[in-house]
Amino acid sequence: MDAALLLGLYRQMCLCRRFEEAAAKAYSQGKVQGFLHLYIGQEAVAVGAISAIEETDYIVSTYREHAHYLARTGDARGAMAELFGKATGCSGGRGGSMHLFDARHRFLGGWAIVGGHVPIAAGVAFASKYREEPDVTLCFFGDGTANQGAFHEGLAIAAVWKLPLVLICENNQYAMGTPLYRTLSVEDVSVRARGYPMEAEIVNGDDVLEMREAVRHAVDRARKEKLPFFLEAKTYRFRGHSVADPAKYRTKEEVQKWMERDPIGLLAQRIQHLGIANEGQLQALDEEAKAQVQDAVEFAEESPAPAPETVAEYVYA
Amino acid sequence: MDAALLLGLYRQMCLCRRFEEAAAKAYSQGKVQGFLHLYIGQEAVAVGAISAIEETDYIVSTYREHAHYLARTGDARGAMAELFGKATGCSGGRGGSMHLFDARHRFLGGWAIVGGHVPIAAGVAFASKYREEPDVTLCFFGDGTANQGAFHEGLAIAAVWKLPLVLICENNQYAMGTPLYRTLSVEDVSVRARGYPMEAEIVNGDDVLEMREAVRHAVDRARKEKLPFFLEAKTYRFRGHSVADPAKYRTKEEVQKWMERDPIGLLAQRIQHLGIANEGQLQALDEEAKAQVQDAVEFAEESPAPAPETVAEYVYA
Amino acid sequence: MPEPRVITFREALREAMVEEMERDPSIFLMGEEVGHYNGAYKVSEGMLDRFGERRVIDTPIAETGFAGVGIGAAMVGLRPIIEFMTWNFSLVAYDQLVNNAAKLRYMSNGQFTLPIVFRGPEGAAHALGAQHSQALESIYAHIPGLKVVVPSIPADAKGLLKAAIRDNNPVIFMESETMYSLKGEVPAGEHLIPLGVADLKRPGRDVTLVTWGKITHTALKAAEALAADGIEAEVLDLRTIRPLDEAAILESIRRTHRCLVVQEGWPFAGIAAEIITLVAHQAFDSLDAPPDRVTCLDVPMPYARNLESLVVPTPERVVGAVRRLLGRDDAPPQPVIAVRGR
Amino acid sequence: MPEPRVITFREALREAMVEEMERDPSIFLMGEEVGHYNGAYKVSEGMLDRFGERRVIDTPIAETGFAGVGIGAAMVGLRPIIEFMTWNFSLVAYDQLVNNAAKLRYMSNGQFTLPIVFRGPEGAAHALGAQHSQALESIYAHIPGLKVVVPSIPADAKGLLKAAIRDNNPVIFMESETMYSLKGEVPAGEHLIPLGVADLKRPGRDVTLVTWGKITHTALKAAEALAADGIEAEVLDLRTIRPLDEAAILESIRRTHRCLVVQEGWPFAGIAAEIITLVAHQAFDSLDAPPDRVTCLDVPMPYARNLESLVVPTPERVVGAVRRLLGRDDAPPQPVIAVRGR
Ligand SMILES: Cc1ncc(C[n+]2csc(CCOP(=O)(O)OP(=O)(O)O)c2C)c(N)n1
Ligand SMILES: Cc1ncc(C[n+]2csc(CCOP(=O)(O)OP(=O)(O)O)c2C)c(N)n1
Ligand SMILES: [Mg+2]
Ligand SMILES: [Mg+2]
Repeated sequence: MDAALLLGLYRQMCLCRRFEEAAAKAYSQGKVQGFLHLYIGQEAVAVGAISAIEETDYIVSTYREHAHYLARTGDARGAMAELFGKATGCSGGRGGSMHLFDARHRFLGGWAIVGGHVPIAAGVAFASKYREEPDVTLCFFGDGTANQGAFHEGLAIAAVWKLPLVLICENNQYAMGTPLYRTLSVEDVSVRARGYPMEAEIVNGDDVLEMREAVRHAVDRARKEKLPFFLEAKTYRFRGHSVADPAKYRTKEEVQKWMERDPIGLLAQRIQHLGIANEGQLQALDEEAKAQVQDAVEFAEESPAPAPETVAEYVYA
Repeated sequence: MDAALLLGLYRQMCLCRRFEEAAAKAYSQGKVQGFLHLYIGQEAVAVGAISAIEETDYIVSTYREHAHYLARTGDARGAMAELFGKATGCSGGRGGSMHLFDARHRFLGGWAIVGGHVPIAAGVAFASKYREEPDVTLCFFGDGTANQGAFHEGLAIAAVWKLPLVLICENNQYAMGTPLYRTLSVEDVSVRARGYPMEAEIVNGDDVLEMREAVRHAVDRARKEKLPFFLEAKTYRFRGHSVADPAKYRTKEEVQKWMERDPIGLLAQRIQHLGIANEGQLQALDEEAKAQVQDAVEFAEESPAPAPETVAEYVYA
Repeated sequence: MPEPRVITFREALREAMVEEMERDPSIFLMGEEVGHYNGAYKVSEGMLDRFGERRVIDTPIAETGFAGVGIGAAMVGLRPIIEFMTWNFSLVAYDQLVNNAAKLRYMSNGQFTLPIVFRGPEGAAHALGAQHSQALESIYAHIPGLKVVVPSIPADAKGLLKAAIRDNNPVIFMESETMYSLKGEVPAGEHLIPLGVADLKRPGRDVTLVTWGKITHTALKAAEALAADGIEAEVLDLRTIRPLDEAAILESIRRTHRCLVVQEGWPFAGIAAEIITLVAHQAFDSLDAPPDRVTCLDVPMPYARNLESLVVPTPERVVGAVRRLLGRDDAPPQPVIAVRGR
Repeated sequence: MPEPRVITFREALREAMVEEMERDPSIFLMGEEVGHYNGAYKVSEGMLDRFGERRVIDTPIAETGFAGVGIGAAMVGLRPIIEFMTWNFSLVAYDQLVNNAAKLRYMSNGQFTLPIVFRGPEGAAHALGAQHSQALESIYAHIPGLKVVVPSIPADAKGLLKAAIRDNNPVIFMESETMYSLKGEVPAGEHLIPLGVADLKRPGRDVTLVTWGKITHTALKAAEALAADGIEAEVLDLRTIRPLDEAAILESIRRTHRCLVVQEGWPFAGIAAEIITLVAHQAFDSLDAPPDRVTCLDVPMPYARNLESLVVPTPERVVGAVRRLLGRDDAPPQPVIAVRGR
């Protein structure tokens, strides 16, 4: 086991967790506004998946994308400033929490219409194939997305055109207040893949290493054979759908049960079990993450709002 | 074998065939306009399916719906007058070939946006379940429809809500000029049903009795267990996508091969083989159908066009 | 004579649905989170407990699917209320509304009526960004076969929603997140407001502010500020965009001789353009000044609050436009925001 | 100086695509039946043979899917031409164009440009019925972030399509089945017409007919008929709806003092309303008569030819409207078609 790798993953997951805790705090202070969808509890999915791909591979995500953005760019300042609606944000304060973009790092959003980004991800994969480039596209979406027409059309096209697209369904059991079973006729979202058909695999989304391995396999296949792959990551969001949601639709027991497999806790145990680091050293990494987030908050606080005279810029090129 | 039944089916298939031959002729004379999508070659699907259901069951179809309309209503006059754009048409001349409606006979269209009618059919089935009525809804669509978002959403909802809906995919091998294999990643459209999952069956759409049995089974199940069913009928359209299409994308041999299993010819052979009727008697039935169509054409010719002052009627109730 | 009580916009909408559903078992409510979650914005709170899962139905995230289900159910005699969590999400179902709902009756020669209401909030709330902040009445009012209703106060919300539910046509009913908690007097029990009738929310003689929905309150604030300055602005709340109460608009303009339309949506081919066209054509000679409009800036909605507040119409912008309309030499110049490609 | 030749509208469009694809390997054509079938209306005839399956791509019947694929491909530097078999079918992909294509650049703070053209025929052809006969520029031109082009002659079709393909924004490019065989002089080789520039198709002094696309020919026929009667109608072909050539419109109206907009689409909040609003606001004092419009009747399109011909604008209706505008006492009365709920 590569110690540096494990510690790096741990550090990243801490960054995601601390970032969102700080974002939630800033929201309660009115410094972050609009919708804020926290990823807390799902960190192993984004961090594990993105650790398995090349920097040149593309990422397309949803409105619950802070962790995907951080795992790809490490840029806590740009993300926090965006949440604060500042000119220094990764989308200049124009996008907000749901619309993080970083063209340079091939992080292609940040989309907030459920399923609408799946065909776009297929298009990015199409472009790689068109240009005979080796890049693979990762597309993240939720369990509730599997009933949306755009999801279907994206998969149908990826299947028939054999696009290098890895579809990662983050099955966190709920679409807003709706448990999966109420809107999906099957228990596993990956059953949907059978209709195209498309290779599919179910993975424990709370185990960052399992996630990493599964994505590595899927991406290799997509890269070499130019074939799409459907990964269903079983996970859970510890918080509400957005910070405005008290999540009363879940029992304490259920939440408790999942919190016991907190992906960060699981990784910490493994690291200590392997003797790679002790609690103190892990805490130090967490402190580092906290410091980086604190720095990001200060950066966001001190950054200027977008200049009013720019309000009509970037409507057209 | 019920002789009356077989002869009745034969008579109906002849009516559909002769109706469309007459429509094509009228089109060439400029009496029928717009798009005219012929069903010639597929008659066993509509006639077999609709012969298997109750008069109170609902039918929702596409722009290629003449035969479904005739099989349900027997009303050649109303259909032909509609194609002629006359006030006596089943849609008052406002709908045209693609939009035949007959509320009284529960024939609910006649829709021309690919896949758009699938959720509507699910809604009709929903209403039957809501009112605790025993009726089942039949929804006809083509092979090319299986990639459309509305198709997916209709199936997803029918599956999770357990709606009494029988989906009949008329796989005539082509979507316009495109052979199925070029746009579908699977050979059988019914594979799509696995993703929901939904009971599915492939049936020889050129055998009216096989079609009838399959639909009877599917409808019984839908009626009793309130469960959707996916039927894929393998068939072939002898003509182009519409009368404007020379269908150069198919080889003579291929068309020839399928014409040898002309559903009307197959049924005629079976009837004679069973000694139910001889060629002359079958010809008499065909003559009857021709006469009915001739009457319908004359009726359409003599009927008045819609009154100009009604142009703005029926926009709102 | 039902006696009025003060309740919220949200409660008024719920009351309308509950009363109608009590009256007619063929009415049901369907949408994302309308049942067990009691509504994303709590409009349908308590309705699942009251009517059960048969009539208050949580849907998958499949707008095309459940909009189509509503249309099919309405074809055979049910009276669906379809909730879009917000109208932004109706765009994935746009084809169902435009190609199916709006056209069925006409192309079936009147064999079918389609008694269906599509409702939910629209427009900007607070910092929801470009994909979640759209006022979309124009793209629906453009379509013959649809009716479009946009209430501004709780009493109208109840009376218009009850009328919409009883209407035998597809009705687009647009609300606003930011108004759900707005309180107002609302008659208990039977209270119906016919579709297509505008309401004079404030009389005035110097200029007519034609408006509707949430922005009515922006117009009213502006009218107040103008009054302090001796300018009497009339505020005409259309309430229904389609059918449009042309008579009420023309009657008012012929009295005030000045027309300013105040709307939230984008300007280009928006509702304001239709109203100005009506006025320019039918009341040309009674106009003392060119008709004008105050709208959202012609840009997608930015997230940053300081930018967002520049984009949405404000009382200040309305006041400035009125002063220009009245030729006040102290009027601020027309703000010029150059948008390339426009 | 390229010498002109007479080719069809269809050939002009093809020439534009072929020339641009020869010039730039990042351009590809994608849509239903564009390849092996050579195009539902043969616009792309021969292009598959010329460029192969890699660059001329037949799609499944999945408009949301391939519109989204185009957007994704454009995000990373390709320049897609997406063909909708007809614009009627774009309604199932409306969300992709409005919520994604139109907003990406703004909400990413300009990090992405989206060089993509969506093209295909729109409007009524002959007896295609309610779902297949829609002129839809209004619902696209309403959206900031999109450009909308609607050419009327082969030369403009080539020059504008080449410009649209080179434009770095999402461009909605609308053609017409009924014009594909229209012949006209078209410069060979390099021929570019900038987006946003109107073209005076016929000069006149008595009234300005503002129009675009296929209906330009209706306006020209009307102008001819009027000329026989001593009325000189100017025909201004906008060519591009967004960006709108406001200067050209105002310049003409200030000369003729009379404005009639002639469009195919529905009236309510249509493009004509936007143009009349512009004129009423910017040229109010130079108007000698209320601005008016001739449009489709405000109904879904009926199938029967006798009804269809009543719905679409005709030279006769344009002539009548002009005569009313000029106050000719022998002018026919404004036709009143009452549409309930409108
Ligand atoms: C087309 C559309 N419909 C509805 C919404 C509102 N909405 C936003 S997130 C969401 C739930 C999505 O659930 P899921 O796909 O499981 O993702 P998760 O939020 O659990 O990560 C809904 C209904 C939307 N944004 N887009
Ligand atoms: C959404 C949409 N896209 C495209 C079209 C144009 N179109 C009409 S029929 C057709 C082919 C449909 O093929 P299939 O589903 O196999 O039915 P078939 O015509 O073979 O009966 C197409 C592309 C349409 N009507 N609607
Ligand atoms: Mg989820
Ligand atoms: Mg087919």
